[in-house]
Amino acid sequence: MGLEQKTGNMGIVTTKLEQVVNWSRTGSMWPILFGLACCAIEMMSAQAANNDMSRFGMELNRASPRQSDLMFVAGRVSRKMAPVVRRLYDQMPAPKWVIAIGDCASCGGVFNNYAILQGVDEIIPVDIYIGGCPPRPEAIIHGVLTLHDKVRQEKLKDWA
Amino acid sequence: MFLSETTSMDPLFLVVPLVVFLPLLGILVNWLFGKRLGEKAIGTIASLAVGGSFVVSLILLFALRTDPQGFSVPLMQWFTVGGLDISWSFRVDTLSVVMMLAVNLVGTLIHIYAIGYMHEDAIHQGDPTRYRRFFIFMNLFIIAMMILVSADNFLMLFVGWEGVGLCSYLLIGFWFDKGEGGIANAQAGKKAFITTRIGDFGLLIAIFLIFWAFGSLNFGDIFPRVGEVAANHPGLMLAITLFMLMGVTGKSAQIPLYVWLPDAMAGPTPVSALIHAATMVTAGVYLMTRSQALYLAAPAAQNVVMWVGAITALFAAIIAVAQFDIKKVLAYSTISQLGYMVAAVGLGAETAAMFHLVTHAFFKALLFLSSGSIILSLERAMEEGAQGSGSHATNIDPQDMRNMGGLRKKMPTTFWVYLVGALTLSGIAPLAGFFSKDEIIAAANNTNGIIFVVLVAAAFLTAFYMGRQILMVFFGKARTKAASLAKESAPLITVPLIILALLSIVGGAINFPGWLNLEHWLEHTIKVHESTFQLPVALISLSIALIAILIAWLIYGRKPLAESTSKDPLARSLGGVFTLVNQKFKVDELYHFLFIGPYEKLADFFAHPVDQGFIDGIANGLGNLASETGSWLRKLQNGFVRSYVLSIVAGIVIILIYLLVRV
Amino acid sequence: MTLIGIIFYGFLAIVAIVSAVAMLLNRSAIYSALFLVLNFATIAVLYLALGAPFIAFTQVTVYAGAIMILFLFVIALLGAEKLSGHEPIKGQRTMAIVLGLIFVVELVLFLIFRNQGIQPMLALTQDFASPQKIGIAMFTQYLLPFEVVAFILLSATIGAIVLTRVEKPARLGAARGKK
Amino acid sequence: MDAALIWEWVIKSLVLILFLTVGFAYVTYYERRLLARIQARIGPNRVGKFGLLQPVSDAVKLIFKEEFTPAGVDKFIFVLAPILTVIPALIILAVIPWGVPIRLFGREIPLFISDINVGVIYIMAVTSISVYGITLAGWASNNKYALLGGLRATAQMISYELALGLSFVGPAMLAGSLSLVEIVRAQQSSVWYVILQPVAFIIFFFASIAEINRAPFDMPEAEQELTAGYHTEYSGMKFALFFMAEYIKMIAISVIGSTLFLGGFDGPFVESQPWLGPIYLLAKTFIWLGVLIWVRATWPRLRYDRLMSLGWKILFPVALLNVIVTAVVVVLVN
Amino acid sequence: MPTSFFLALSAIMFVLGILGVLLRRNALVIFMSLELMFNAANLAFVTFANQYQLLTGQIFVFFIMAVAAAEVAVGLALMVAIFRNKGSVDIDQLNSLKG
Amino acid sequence: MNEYLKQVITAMESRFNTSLEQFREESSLIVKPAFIVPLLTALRDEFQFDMLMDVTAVDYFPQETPRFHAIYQLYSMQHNLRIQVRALLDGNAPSIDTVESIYPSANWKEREVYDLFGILFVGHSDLRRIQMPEDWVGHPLRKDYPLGYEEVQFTFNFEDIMRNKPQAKD
Amino acid sequence: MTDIREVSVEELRHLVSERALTGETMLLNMGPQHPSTHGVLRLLIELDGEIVVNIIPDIGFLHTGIEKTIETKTYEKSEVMTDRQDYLNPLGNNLVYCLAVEKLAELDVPERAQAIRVILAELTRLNSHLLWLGTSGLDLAAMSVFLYTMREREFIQDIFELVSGQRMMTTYFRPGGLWRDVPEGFEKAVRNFLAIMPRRIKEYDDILRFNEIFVDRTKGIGVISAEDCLAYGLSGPVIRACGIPHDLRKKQPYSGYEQYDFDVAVEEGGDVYARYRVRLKEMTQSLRIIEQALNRLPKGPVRSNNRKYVPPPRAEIGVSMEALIHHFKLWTEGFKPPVGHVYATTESPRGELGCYMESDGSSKPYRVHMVTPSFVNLQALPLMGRGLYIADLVAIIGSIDIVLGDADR
Repeated sequence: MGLEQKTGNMGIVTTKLEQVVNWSRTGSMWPILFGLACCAIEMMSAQAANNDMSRFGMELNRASPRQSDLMFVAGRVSRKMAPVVRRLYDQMPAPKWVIAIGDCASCGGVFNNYAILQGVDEIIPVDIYIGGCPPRPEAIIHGVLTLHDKVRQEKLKDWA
Repeated sequence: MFLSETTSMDPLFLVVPLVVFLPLLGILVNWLFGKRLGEKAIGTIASLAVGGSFVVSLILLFALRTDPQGFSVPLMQWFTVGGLDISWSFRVDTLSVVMMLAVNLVGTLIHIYAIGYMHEDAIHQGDPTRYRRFFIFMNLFIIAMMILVSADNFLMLFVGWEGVGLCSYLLIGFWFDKGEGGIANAQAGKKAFITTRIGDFGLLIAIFLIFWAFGSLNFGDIFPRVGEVAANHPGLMLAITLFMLMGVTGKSAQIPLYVWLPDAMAGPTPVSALIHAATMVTAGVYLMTRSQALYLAAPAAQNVVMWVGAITALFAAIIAVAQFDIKKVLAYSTISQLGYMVAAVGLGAETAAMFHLVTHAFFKALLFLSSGSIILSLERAMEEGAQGSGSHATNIDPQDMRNMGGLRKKMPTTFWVYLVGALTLSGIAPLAGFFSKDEIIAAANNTNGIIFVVLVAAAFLTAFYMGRQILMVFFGKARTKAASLAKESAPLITVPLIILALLSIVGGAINFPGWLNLEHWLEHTIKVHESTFQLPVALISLSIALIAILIAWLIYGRKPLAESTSKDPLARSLGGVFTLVNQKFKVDELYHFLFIGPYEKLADFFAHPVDQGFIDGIANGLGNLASETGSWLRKLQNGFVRSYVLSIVAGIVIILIYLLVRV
Repeated sequence: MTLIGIIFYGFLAIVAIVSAVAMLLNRSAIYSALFLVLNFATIAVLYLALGAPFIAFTQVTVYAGAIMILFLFVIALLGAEKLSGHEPIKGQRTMAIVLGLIFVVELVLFLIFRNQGIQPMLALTQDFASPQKIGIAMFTQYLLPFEVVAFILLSATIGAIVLTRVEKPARLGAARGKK
Repeated sequence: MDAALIWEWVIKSLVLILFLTVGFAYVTYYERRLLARIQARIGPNRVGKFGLLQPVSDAVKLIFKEEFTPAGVDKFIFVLAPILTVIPALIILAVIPWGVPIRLFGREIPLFISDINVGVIYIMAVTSISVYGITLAGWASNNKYALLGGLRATAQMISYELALGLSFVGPAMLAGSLSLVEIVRAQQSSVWYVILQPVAFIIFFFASIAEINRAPFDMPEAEQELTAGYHTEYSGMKFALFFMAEYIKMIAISVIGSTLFLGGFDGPFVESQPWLGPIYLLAKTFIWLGVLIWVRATWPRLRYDRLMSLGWKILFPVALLNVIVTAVVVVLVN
Repeated sequence: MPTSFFLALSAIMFVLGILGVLLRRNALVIFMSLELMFNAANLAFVTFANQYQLLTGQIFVFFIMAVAAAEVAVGLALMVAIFRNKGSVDIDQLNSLKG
Repeated sequence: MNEYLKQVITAMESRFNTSLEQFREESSLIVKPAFIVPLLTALRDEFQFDMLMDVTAVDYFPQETPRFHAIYQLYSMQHNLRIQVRALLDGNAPSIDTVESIYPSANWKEREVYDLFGILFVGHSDLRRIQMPEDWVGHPLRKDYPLGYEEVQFTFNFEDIMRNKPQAKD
Repeated sequence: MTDIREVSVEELRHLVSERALTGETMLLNMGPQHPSTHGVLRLLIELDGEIVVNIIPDIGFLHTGIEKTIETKTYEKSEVMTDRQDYLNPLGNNLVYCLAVEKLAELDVPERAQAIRVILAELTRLNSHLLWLGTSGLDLAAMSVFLYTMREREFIQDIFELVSGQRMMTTYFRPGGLWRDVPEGFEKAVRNFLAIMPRRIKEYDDILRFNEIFVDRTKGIGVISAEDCLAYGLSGPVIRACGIPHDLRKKQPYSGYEQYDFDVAVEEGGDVYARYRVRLKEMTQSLRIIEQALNRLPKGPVRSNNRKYVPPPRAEIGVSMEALIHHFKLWTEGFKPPVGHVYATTESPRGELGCYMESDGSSKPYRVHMVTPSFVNLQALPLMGRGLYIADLVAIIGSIDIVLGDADR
């Protein structure tokens, strides 16, 4: 049952609410403290002094998935790790977003073999893919900003 | 003359409780923190505690110069039972301060000595952890002794009396797991304890009698009233003094209860010096001096005292001649000298007794400590030798004089101080012993010819056995390997010896005939007969001493013992007599036959038929009854806590009902 | 005492009794503990009303802040064990309830028949039970009990430490030796 | 008791709670900006002018986040715990004086909610019950990390409460009263107690950090060991309440510290210009908070056993000693 | 408001505490019931302190609290030790007192 | 070649009947699997080869028999020398004694070889898979195990692959 | 929260102590997603209260199948795989791979290429140590250090980008030399870095070494003895922290390390603090090596002239037919080294990094096996951590500086 049905068609009010909520979500997107491989290093770089993702209110890396909104899948996902990633994703409360950082997380990258998932989208839905092996911090920030754009488009009725 | 309850007391007197509390503080510090402090610190603290006591005694001395009649300083009420009102108060008068000074001075020096001595002794005996315990006991002894001498009533005195006995027991058995067969030391302690208890029993009866007669135990109440009480009950006074004498024979090792003292040498040497030569054993003399008033009222008792002392002096001196153990010689010498003092009290020359007590404390402590230094160096040498040769061939008795010889060169300091001590003891002018002993002999000369002869004979033997000892130990050549390896002791040990030697030399000054003043000093507390210096007597005793030394040299000096196993030259000439003397006239065996054997039989009778048969029967019957009842009641105990609680609640409910309907 | 006051205190009393009963009946030990905390809190408020602010806050600090937290700690440590409702002792329940009832009746009878001295509650001055007064009373009149309590606390502390100490193997060496 | 007095209380309480809730939000902002500065970063600056709307954004996001109650938790206690954590934090400041009394509408209005003669004990009581929330959260979560965090929190807070309480005793003895109003007044007439009671001040500083679980004493939520400690399983608003409690406690402890040791609202001209009082106290609080953040940026976390031994073997005995010495000095001086 | 009101409350709480001890088998809850009884007694003390205008009652409450704290410290330590041995806090399993 | 190494090799040759293989100044001792434990014990205790740097294997399927070589890389801290030991293992159920008791470091190394090659180490204390999930079938580094790659996406087969690719559901 | 499969105690009966079976001790699962396991390590920890009784590491969550994949690619193409193995030491991995190929094919490498290799390898070491310093500070909750070191890392990454166009996975070293010569400005950038770095290193040391809590948390923690180091085959800073001066750059020099003057960092104690000191000293030594190499940087070619193995310069292709043929052969078929097997080793920031390479004469390696220090060092973790507190465990994991990509491959 959607919120809209509860509130009825309030037109301008819901739109405003929608905007405010979406704005708040872009403004405080807390990532889960989770890195896999090479790309995790560049993810750290993106959060560190020179690039400083905290400007977007993103420095509160939560160690517990229960408190995070965003999952960076930074690096290759092996078949042994895949269930863990899925479980972490499941533990995150909605609304939640996933960014696949780097080629490996997006499509398997150079590792086309028995051990590596050919893209993390095999197990969890991905909102943004960032290319590069690994992508530069700037690219990661760009990915985040793109996600912000996407979030701003979300509609009240999609919230469930 | 006696206690004056005036309020114009010099405030300096108020420090007197410190003589007890400083050592107590030492004990507390060592007891609580000793484990962390290390040996040096423990010894220093203990010595400082006693030294502090000494300083306090000096302050009291100073205070007494202005108020010589003395005061009683009450500390607290102890207990009141019916008419008996005992307070815990300290008596500061000339007599007690003299004792305090002597005890604390000698005590301090011995404590310092013990820092070094016990370090080595503890290592030698293989249990360094007892180091701390030793000093705690020593301080405890000082406390007890201070209570004894500063007591203001007989009960407090008795507490101190028993306290020193306890410390003596503890310290004799200090190495309770060592000695012959692992129990000899413990046996010695037990012997000392039990023997003196017999004497204490007498003292206790004396105290009861005093209370009965005077209705008080305070010195201040008793002594002024001696005259009137003695007039009413002449026999009673005799009984009191004789029972008191019994206590004295125990504590001061007089015939017939002297037997414990030689065995008490099982304790570490500082203990022998402090307790069994200088201080505790003189408590009897002090007690009699303190109770002079009582003895003056019972001349017969005084006579007995005189004879006991004189015979002890001679008897012990004879035994000392035939001993080989260096400390045993000194022990018998101590008994003998104590005999002098007791005899002096019996002769009515209490000041002479006190004088000899003080000088004796100096030189006998000196002799014991020096012998300790010798024993230690022999032990050390034995250990070195054992390491060198890797065998136990060098395992000899380090106290046996036959195993020594030629130590003069090896241990020069010890030799010189020992010589001083020996000469003092022998009564060679102008050393301290000469004056004090001479005063006693002079008193005997004035009173009783036989006593005079006996005491002179004892003096002769004294000089002889001391000469024998010096010659056997220090002259000739080393008779064992250990003796040849012996080395001088550390300064921590020798410095107190030197100080004591100096005191032995100049100690006579405190009652130099016609010049000073111990007599005048004590006059404030006790009745004093003016003593006179009798030149002939002095000459006689001096020449006798010199002759004795000469004879000793003839026998032992010209041809020193060749081997440690060779026979004593005296034994060669005297044969069986020597052996008998060497075995102390078999007094111990006699006592065993007379008292201990029958006692054991009696005990056996009570143990088996009486206790096991009759008394146990009653007890077992009661037990069975209880167990029957219990096994029946047991059914209530189902083990569930909550059901017990239920019973309790039921009880409460019932009580409440009772309370409700009671009105 | 105004009507509001009576209602207020009546309400508090009911809360106290209900929470006590709830503590009694709850299966889960942790809930029991929480209800007991509630009970203590209401009692603390009653203390305030009775003119004992110092005792009231001490009640919160000591009972709620220390004692009950210890209970919670132990429950969390041991796991909240739920025991079966089975009663192993015969007649325990009946007897307990009967005795409890008699007890209540007795106490009520006491209040009714033997309450000669009991009067309405007194209004108290602000500094009847000020910390100063309590302190002075405690350190003069009741010094000995105070010392005794201090000693009891000390021995209890030592006892608790001794009881809970587990003999641990020497840390690194033993652990390594095992595997 | 007149109606105006009740209204006065209600209004003062509301103002205080409003201050705390808004203050808490901006303390988070303050912390993030200051931390970033210390770490050569910039900190949140995109949400609103200078990032000033960052707290609003966080709050709105958390409100609209899914409320998640994991399986296996004890539902009632799981919900109760965050509430129990926040309430003590909100009521603890009721006994703090914010300034000299002011005259308004013809009434003399004192700037505190209540001046009870056992104010310090009140603070102790409230801090001691604030541990419930954390313990219960750890227990109810049905998660080993949370349980460990909860147990750690309990042990830690009980241990440090002793030192904290003892550090109150020094100022109370100097002032001769347990009332905070009296303590501030006493400081006005002498000097600030940070000078007279430096030891108590230092003990208070450390014990209070431990009491509110801030770095370097943030054992119960030690990220590196216990992921998120006692609130591992919490999300959305319930988590926000824990977050809130932590920061409100930070404010509370800073205000209490400033009152006890830094003279409270005391400052130049405060007698003639009453409005300066609250401003002085706020300024002191602000500086105190800055120091707390600075400490977090600089110090590694203590190990758990070291934390306990610091509390029991150093702070507690030193605090006791301080109390004894203060008592002796007070007696001697009087 | 009569003082007997508080006394009645105290009495009821005391009886509830007794019932807790008698009925519950969980040692921890029994322990809590004991605390409840302590509190009932405390309440009576404070009431009487009010009644007679004497501080003695309050001071005794103080002492009771201290002793209760000591009792809890030892009791809970015992509980932990028992739990280590028996693996349970059921008081009825501790019946080795059975005669 | 190093004199000391020469000594070692001759000693081993005489005692364990090893043969020597040399390539690019590296020496490999080839040994029967039965001798591996005594050989390594001797190398460690008598010749100070105190570190086992690596245990690995090579699969010569299908060209050669025996199919597997188990390879041990040893290093001597004292002499700063390396030596390689190769044990030849039979094809179908390759197994060799564990050297865990000689070199504790062999524990994980052997687990890895077991995991990826399927060589059993007899007497190993904890022979579980280490790299692959526990329920994995097959031993990836064997030559007869496929690489398991997926086809690479290009424009022409993009649709095809996307259709077959598993897609996550929220 | 991330226990995938509930581990039954029965299953681990042979690994945990008796007390875990009775429930007296607690089994705690840490990872694979956990802030302090540095990636995807999973530890099963047996806890007695807060004290660690036993640790059972579980790795393989980043198993990438690199060795298998290499077997299907030519020698040149396989090198890409090695970068991504130890992703904090990509150039070091390249180096050991190239050394193995060069040994196998007996290729010679020009002087200039060797010097540049040394410079870049040491920069990689600094890069790796910087990240280690930051994250192990973070493990102890000293969060500021992390941000400072990440700031300095950017300088190094800029240099990598300058020479290869990539910030991390450069694949810059090639068999027989380098991909290409360094561009202009390389020397200036490195010198610039050399100028600021010593001060910064001192700064880190000041922040941590004079911090009571840091020293308290590290001294005497995670001690391992020298004997255990040998028995477990440990290497790198871990063994050097036990007082054993084992550094392959000195003992078995490669790439001309014997020409440079530097000290092997050694510390006594074998605890976390000693490892910290060793790495910090090593950073200073790396700066020394870089400076020397930069000062003597010879002119000349950066690739071997052996056309059988090394592609000719692009300019030559236009003028020489032979060059064109070589180029074509190399890029289509690859080179074919002789049959045989070699084992090459280097000193990576974590320890001995070896490469076992076997050729069957074809253009693809028959078998490549990387001997990786993280795998070896991680094995000693239970040894170091038993009997300590769980918080110490975090510090220990940080101090052995594992990279899971290196351990799992």
